[in-house]
Amino acid sequence: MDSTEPDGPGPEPPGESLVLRLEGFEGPLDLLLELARGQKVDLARISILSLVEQYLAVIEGARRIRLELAADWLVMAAWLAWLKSRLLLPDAAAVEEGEQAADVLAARLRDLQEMRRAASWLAARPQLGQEVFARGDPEDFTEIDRSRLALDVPGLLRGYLAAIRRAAGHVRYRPPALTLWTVQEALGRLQAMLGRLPDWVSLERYLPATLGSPIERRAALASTLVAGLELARGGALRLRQEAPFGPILVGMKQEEG
Amino acid sequence: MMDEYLRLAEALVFASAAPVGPRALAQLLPEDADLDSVIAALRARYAGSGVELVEVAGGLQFRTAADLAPRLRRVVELPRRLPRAAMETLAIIAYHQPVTRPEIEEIRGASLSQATVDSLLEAGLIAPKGRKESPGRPTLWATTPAFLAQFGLSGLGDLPRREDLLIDPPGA
Amino acid sequence: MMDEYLRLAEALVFASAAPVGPRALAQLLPEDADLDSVIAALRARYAGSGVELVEVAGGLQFRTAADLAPRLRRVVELPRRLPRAAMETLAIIAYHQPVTRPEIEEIRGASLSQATVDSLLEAGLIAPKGRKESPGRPTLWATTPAFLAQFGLSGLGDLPRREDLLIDPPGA
Repeated sequence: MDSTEPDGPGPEPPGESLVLRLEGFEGPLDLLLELARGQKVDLARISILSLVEQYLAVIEGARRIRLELAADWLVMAAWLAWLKSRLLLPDAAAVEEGEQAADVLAARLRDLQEMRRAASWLAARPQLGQEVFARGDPEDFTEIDRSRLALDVPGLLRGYLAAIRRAAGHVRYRPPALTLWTVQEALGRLQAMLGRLPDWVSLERYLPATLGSPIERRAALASTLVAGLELARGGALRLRQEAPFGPILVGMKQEEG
Repeated sequence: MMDEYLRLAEALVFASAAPVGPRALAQLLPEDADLDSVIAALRARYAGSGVELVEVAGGLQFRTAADLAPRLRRVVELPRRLPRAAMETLAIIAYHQPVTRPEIEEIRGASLSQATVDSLLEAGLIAPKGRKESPGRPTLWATTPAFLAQFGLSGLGDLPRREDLLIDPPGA
Repeated sequence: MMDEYLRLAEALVFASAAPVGPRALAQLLPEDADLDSVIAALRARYAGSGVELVEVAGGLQFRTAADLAPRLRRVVELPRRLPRAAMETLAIIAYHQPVTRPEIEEIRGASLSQATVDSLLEAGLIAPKGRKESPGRPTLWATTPAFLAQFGLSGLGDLPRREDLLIDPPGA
């Protein structure tokens, strides 16, 4: 085997050793080619019949030692057994059929052998990055000029629409603000109204009339009460409640004396 | 055939991805090789050619002769796109000019970064156009003639009307 | 000082890690330059040196001289060699392209493993080239320019003729 041949099983005489190394072959065709090479003749003149016998012997040997064989090995064995029977039959038509099949097999072996040689030829060439090396540190004189802007009106319009739509999408739901009557406002209103209403009227009379909802009225009542208590503390008015949960009444501050 | 050491040194410096230091060279050449004279011979071989042997940080390197660089240079134009935020801002200025920064932010529904304003200013697409007579007197922004030229517009009137663009105004 | 055209051609090819096509060279040199004689002069300048000018994949490339490989391999980091199955598959694709996977398997008499296809694809040596108009429309495979560059071929025509492969086994 020449040194440029791809690594593979060497051309050993077929026999037990070959049987044990079946796994080293890539398939039945690979083994057949190896056996043919063993004949040491031009592939065009190999004896197909002896090749068939050698293959069948190897398969038989493998079975004897109960080696698990993949289906394609057995399919090839069956086909070769058929081929052998054709070639040996005393029937001229059968022999012709067998010879045609043998030619096909020989051609396949030649094709494979050619491609093996082609692979060897390639492998023997100095390969870039293996035997020969290109410039390791290439220089690039290409200058990328990014100074220009790629602008077009459709892009501008897309941008405008995207901005407007997004802004619209960003408007969050805000519940309408409650107009709560603050203590400050209640204080101001109480002070302004003191003296304009008769003594001991209900605190509710001091609420602004504009308040609509019950919740606003209750909030206003609360702030007005706080404001009233504040004013009562300073003596500016008096508050009176005659029964629990009864109306709160507002009176003028007591006149001195 | 050139001197064997010279050939080896030449090949190594050529094939290396990084500058070749004296240690790598010494590793390659037999012990009896005189490194300095090999380097000197290599430099002489390339002197005046299109390629020069130069000494850079840490070792030797081939570089194309500096005087040839302008001839070898190939400029590839790769126009860049404006980032989305810049394009949107530009569009808003185009349609609402003159417009203040807070107004742009209000329309976009997002804050406007200084980098975006700067990029548009740098590209000459927008320019300040006076100040708004309102508290703080904010700058008013408008598009420039360069803006029209870049977009191939003869005037702002070439832009589609807002009504045609926003057939179904959002938020309405 | 060398001839100016020679220097320019040298610099251009030297600067590039990939083969430089004749068009790029013609673009660089003035119209009156005789490309062939410039290339011949450049080849002569590098003949016998550690770096050689070769014609691969339809272009010019500088490469280290093949005879220096054993010495260089010791100091340069190498990618893994392709295994036998991959080399055979590559040879079959090179000679039968465009070819389908079942056709490759038929010729090899063995199934094609995914690892083999992956290794060839990863090395950029093969590429899909359309689909065969037959049942199942299997992908057709072909070799790439990188295949030519890897094996130092200027074109597929540099491959030995099939007949010659059997008569004259290489290295025998």
